[in-house]
Amino acid sequence: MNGLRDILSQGAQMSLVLGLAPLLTGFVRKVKARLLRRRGPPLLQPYRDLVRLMRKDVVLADNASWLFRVIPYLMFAGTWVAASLVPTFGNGLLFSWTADLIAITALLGSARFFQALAGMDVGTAFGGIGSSREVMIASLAEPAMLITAFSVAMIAGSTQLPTVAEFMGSDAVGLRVSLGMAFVALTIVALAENARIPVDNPATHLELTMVHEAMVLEYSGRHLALIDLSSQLKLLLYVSLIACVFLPWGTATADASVARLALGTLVYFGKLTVLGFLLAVFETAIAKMRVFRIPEFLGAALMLALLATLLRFVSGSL
Amino acid sequence: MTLDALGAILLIPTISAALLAILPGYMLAARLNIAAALATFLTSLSLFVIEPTSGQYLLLDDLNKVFIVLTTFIGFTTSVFSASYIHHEIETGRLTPAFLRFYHAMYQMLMFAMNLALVANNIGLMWVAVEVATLTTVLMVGIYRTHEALEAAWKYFILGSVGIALALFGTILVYMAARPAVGEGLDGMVWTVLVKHAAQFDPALLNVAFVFLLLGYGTKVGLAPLHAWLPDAHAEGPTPISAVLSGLLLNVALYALLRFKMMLAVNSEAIAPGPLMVTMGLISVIFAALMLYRRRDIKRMFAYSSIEHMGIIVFAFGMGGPLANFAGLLHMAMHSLTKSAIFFAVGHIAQVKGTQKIADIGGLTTTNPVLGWGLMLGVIAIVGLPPLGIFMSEFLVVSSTFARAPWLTVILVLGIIIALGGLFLRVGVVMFGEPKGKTAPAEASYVPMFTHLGLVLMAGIYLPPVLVTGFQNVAKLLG
Amino acid sequence: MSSLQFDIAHLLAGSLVLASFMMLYQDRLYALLNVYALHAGVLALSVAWQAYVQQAPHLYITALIALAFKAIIIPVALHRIIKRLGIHREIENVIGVGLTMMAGIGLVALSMVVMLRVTPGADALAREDLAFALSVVLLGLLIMVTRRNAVSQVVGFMSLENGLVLAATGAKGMPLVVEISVAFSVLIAFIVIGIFLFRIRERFDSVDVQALDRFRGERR
Amino acid sequence: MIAVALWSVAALLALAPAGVVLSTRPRGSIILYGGCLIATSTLCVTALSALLYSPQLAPSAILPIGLPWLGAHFRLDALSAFFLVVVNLGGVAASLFAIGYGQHEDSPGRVLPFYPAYLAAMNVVVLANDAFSFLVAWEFMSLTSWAMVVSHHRDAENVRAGYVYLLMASFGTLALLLAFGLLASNAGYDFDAIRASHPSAALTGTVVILVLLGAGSKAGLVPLHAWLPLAHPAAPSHVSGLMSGVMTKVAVYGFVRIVFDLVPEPVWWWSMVVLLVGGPTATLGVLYALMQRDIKRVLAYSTIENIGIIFTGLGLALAFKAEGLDWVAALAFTAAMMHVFNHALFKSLLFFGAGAVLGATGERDMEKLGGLIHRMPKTAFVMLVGCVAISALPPFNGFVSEWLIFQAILLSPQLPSWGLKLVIPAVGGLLALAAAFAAACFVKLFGISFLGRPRSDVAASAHETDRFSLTAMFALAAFCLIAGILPGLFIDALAPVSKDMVGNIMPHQVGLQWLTIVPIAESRSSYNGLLVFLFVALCGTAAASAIHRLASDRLRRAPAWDCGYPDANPAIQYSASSFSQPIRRVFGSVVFGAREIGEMPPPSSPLPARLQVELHDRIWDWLYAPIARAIGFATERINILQFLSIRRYLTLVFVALVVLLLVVAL
Repeated sequence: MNGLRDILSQGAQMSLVLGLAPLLTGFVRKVKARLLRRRGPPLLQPYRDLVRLMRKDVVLADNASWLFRVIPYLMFAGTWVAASLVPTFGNGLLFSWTADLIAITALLGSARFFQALAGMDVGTAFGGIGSSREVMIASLAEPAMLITAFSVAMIAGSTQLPTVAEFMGSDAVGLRVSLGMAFVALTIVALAENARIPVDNPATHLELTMVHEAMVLEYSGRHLALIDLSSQLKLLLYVSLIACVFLPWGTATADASVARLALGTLVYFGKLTVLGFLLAVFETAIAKMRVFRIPEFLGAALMLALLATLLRFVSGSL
Repeated sequence: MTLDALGAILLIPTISAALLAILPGYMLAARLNIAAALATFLTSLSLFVIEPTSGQYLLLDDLNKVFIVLTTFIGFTTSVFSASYIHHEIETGRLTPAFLRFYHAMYQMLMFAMNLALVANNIGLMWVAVEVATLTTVLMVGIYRTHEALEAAWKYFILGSVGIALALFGTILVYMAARPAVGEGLDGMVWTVLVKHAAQFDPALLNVAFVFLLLGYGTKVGLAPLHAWLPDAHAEGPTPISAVLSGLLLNVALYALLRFKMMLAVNSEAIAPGPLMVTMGLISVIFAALMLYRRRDIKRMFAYSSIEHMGIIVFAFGMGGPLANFAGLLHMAMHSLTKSAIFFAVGHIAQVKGTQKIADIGGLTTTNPVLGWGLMLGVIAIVGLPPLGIFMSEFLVVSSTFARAPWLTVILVLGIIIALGGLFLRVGVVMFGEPKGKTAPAEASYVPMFTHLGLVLMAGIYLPPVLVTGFQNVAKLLG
Repeated sequence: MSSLQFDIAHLLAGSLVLASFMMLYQDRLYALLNVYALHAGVLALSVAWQAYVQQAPHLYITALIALAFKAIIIPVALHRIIKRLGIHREIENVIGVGLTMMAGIGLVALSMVVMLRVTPGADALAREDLAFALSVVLLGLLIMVTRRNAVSQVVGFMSLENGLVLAATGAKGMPLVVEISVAFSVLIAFIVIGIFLFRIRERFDSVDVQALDRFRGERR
Repeated sequence: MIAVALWSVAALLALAPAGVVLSTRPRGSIILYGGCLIATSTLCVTALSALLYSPQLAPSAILPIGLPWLGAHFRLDALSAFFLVVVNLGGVAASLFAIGYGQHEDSPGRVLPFYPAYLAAMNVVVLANDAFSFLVAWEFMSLTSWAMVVSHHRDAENVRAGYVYLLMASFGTLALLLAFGLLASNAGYDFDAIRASHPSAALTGTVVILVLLGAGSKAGLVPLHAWLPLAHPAAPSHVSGLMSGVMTKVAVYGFVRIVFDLVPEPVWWWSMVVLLVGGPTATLGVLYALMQRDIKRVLAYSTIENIGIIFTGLGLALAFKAEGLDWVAALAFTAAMMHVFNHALFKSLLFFGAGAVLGATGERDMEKLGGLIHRMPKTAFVMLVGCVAISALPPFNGFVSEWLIFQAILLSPQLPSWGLKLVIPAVGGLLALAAAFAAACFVKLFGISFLGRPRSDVAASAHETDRFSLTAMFALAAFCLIAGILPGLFIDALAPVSKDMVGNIMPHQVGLQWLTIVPIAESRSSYNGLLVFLFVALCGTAAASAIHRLASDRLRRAPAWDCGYPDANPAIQYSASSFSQPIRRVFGSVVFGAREIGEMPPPSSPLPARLQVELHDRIWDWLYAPIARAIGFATERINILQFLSIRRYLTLVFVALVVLLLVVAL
């Protein structure tokens, strides 16, 4: 009985993230448009796009290999699993111990690995540009992410997100300078990883500025749909990650009552709204930077994260 | 003195020398040479079975037994090599039969002299033997009559004579030191008697004596800075003689030095010869190692490597202690075998390629695989790579001295690795890359070379107990 | 032995050192040869005296060899060679005579110091003799290394060897002395013949003038 | 048990001379490699059973060879058993691969005799139980591999590579020799005796430094790595695989055996040294790898990176062991050992793949490859697996070991010493960087050489490699996956090793629900490769089937879109060096002193625009070049002594005499 319940809640989690991801993107777009005094696309536009793409034929470049066709599914699956492992409405779900923070980072890493390969498969100049820039960004963003994970884990004494969330929720934490740094670092990483302004512009198709779009240039139809979906999942993942680590209040525990779970879900929606809004504001407020400014931006994140780990001893020894 | 094995190994060379001096026809002479050497070798082998009693003039003990056998053995193998070597020299007309008659006679004379030096129980006799050996080799080094050869011989001659003189002075001093203790007359020079009474000798005199002996015999050993004759003599003389020089004569001189070291080891007040030997050894190692890099003549290069190894050996004996001494003795034996094997290979290579210039030889492993890999194996052995014998001795030297004298040992190790770098730098050119020079197949006698290398390989893996016990006893005596 | 015998031996040995010094400041080849003849003569005398003192008749042979071979034959032969090969008559020193003399004195002092440390256990004559012999040897070497001229270098070597014989005879009852002196005479003969055969005019370094600046098998 | 091992080693040694004969026969190589295959698999099975069923037995044997009064001692304890498994797993794979690959070897006479001897040497190193046999085998290993490095000797580069290699190898051996000299000074050469002895702290400190020099130079720790990227690619590919995948592990074994086993309790500053070497090695190694365009050289440099990771793990183990936290030490040590195993797997795999490419195209230069995934699909597949595994991405094995090392790093706050408290997270940061770079590096390797369009005719006309090679590579790939999804088994198998070395073991893993691995406690951290793998597989297939059924599964082929102006010329594609250009821009100027010289002709002129990039190995410029210059200078100066006149030589003698007399007189 209990096992069934666990499986149910786990399944709920997976379908929840899958369902919410396009909505979040749509929401951010909408808010951005509003801030720019445009009406903007309807909230549900992303879903429509997805469905339309799904229906279309796939137009495959002549010398695209089998890998090119497999990669979208791999990316989607990896991202989806990663996203569903981050606590959203409830903690300590059945499989939440399958992978900890580091493993989640690595899962996203493998998704990116294949995406970069996909960019090079057809053998076009743009794919190459995209991939090489992507790995350059990743080679800084991923360590920053990991080190942030270190600092959080050293404070919370665990890399298990549920445990971290509980610890953060408890009042053992107090306000710590290293936590603040970790938060900033994580935000920067999130921006970079999701190809948001100022690192990359999801809306652009200006050849020389695009990174993420250049990689998926050759994709079409259902493949493109999956890739879009997985990037939306990624965005959701990061948002809910920040939510669960830095705003851990209100999440339910696994064995809580259904009502409690429902409440947790509502709280979660609330967090998403707030963070999504902030993201939109930030994106409209700031300008896209040149590709070779990005390393400095991310380097700052790296330094902050490292500082956070080191300062942890100072504050820890207080 | 009744004729026992000791007498025989002196007599056989003398007689055959006389025969060879009158015998025309070089083919026959070469065969006789081989036969005589073989006979000497077999007689020396008998020393392991029946030990003749040591008299006033000749003696046999653990120290020289092994070296007698080694010397006669290498004398034999070298004579085999020399047979095929001179055959080619005659064909190319570098030597005439007349010279060859002289050459063979001298070869046996040299054997006689070295055996005498090894078995002599009388330091005077030993000195005479070493002088005779020097003179004969001088004559053989100059045998090609080229400017370089004559010059090398002359250099060798002059430096050698000075060395001889110093050694003699040392010998006289030893006698003077011994006289109060053992009385006048012959006893004062009989080594066994000396070493028995060495404790009461006048230390100051002994010290001075050792200085002269070290320099005198050290000149023959080729320690830097007394080495000057050695490279040219090796490079310009006929290759069999280079083999004998490096393989045997250096050992004989070193052996003489060891005899006196034992004497000092007994006398407590005398200065320890260690520091002197260690210093000269290290100087030789570093010096020779650095000299290897700029060599252009392959024989001269290996001559310098001989200097380096003599340095290692002297260092080992200088440090003393059972392990180091054992290692020194082992290294002497291994170096003789290896270096002579190398010279066998080099001799044939120089004949095939018609030059000794490293720059003109290339890709040997392609053109003459057997010779090439033979020399390669020899070089691998000589730089002290396993599983060959020299690795064992170097292992023992370094590991047994490092804890006692860290910095000295570090210097030694540096020397070893610099030498390795130098040798492989040059040998790589000779062995690999596109073939250079003539690519005629070699009509060579590989047996001696590979016999030596086989022995060295065996020693690296398994040392026969008889050798071990003998060396260990000597190592104790050497203090 | 009586003090007189001792003094005479001492005197002879000392004069040998003196002769070495004389050789050290010669700058003409012929003069050098003559001094060397004198040197050998003194050696013969002292050896003979030792033979008489030690009642060792075989030493007389050594003395005889010294007299006949070294004091007469060799110098004459060298005179001939010099004439035959037309070798320069004057000797080029590497360093000035004055400096050479200073060095020589230093060497003598050194040998004295070295030898007098020896415990008087060995009898006085031996010690003195050895001290002188050592200084003669060192001076001989000094001559060899300070003269550029082949013949004078040979002469230096021969004087060095005289020192050895002096030491050998001074060592009372030393066996093989005669044999050794004979062997050495042979050696010297070799050298002299070598000079003649190889036409060595100027230096040891090269076996004839044309070969002076040949590369030694190594120059590129 | 040890008898079986020694007999198999003897068989290998016996194969060496046979190789000389076989090299002249047409199918000789097959026979020889087959023999090696049998011998190594016997060894592998023996060692495995020893490790799994009787680890505490540690049978030993003494042969009457080697040092006369000592004899050759051999011992098969858990550590040796584990490394035997690693060595011979590599050996089996390489031999199998070589049965196919070795047939198009142009000069078999230069490889066949040395190959079995090389395998034997590595086995003996691991088995040896006294200093002499250990060092003999150690140096013999270098020697035989050197012979194979120079096997293609007509290329001067290879000869030079061999020269540098042999020089560095002997340097390492001599360093170890000195270390053993110290250890033997009060115990003799037998390892058991050394274990029993109690040397002073200063002595052991020196020993550790010397061992770090000796084993480190063989393993390729920065700055002693210079030889590695030269030598490993020069050898035939299966040998390169062994050198990179296995021999470096033998070096690690040497370090572990001496530092963890022979010398008593560690001191914390040792670990400091090891960490400060290991971390930078990891990052620098992979940065260098990223800049290369020769496949095998990329792989060689990435070996340096992985060695850095392993040594970091060992450094952590030392630190925790020194501070008495042996349960964490067990974690770190096990992680390091797992990485040893994993790296042996995927590095061999990758080198074999490179060998297959080399055999098919004759090219090692990525700029001349491309599109191979169409012509060598199977090879491409296993290479992909290898690339993912070595980039430390789940669910493959590379990730597990790095994850464990990270877990150990996260426990550093428990250490009392402040130095370590602060250094270890920094090193963790370096490892994180290294992991990210590794991903970039292998995206480049696979993407440039296997994806895209062929950049040369040879690449266009390549063909799939032979059966044996494929079998070997697929087996290794399978191992990579298994080790990735069932790490618990391997952790438990390693328990006896860590018990012997650090005195404690990780918690028992097999039997936890869903085969999760839990290094310390469930609440702290856990990872389940199996579930991750299943989830990804399920979601992927589910999505695929759902979309194909519900939406559409139609597909059209068309020319590439490429923003509207596609270019038929393959040269338009990103090349290896252009791919790494952004990262070079970011790090290059600091690490390599990279300079980009571009010449842009004026718009009218027909000249092509050029861009050339200069990279410098700073360590080479700053460490090795000066030494070489110094030697050159010294030899130049001292060489005068060859040309003096006899009088001058006599002066030398004279001076020596006077000096010695003065010494005696005063």
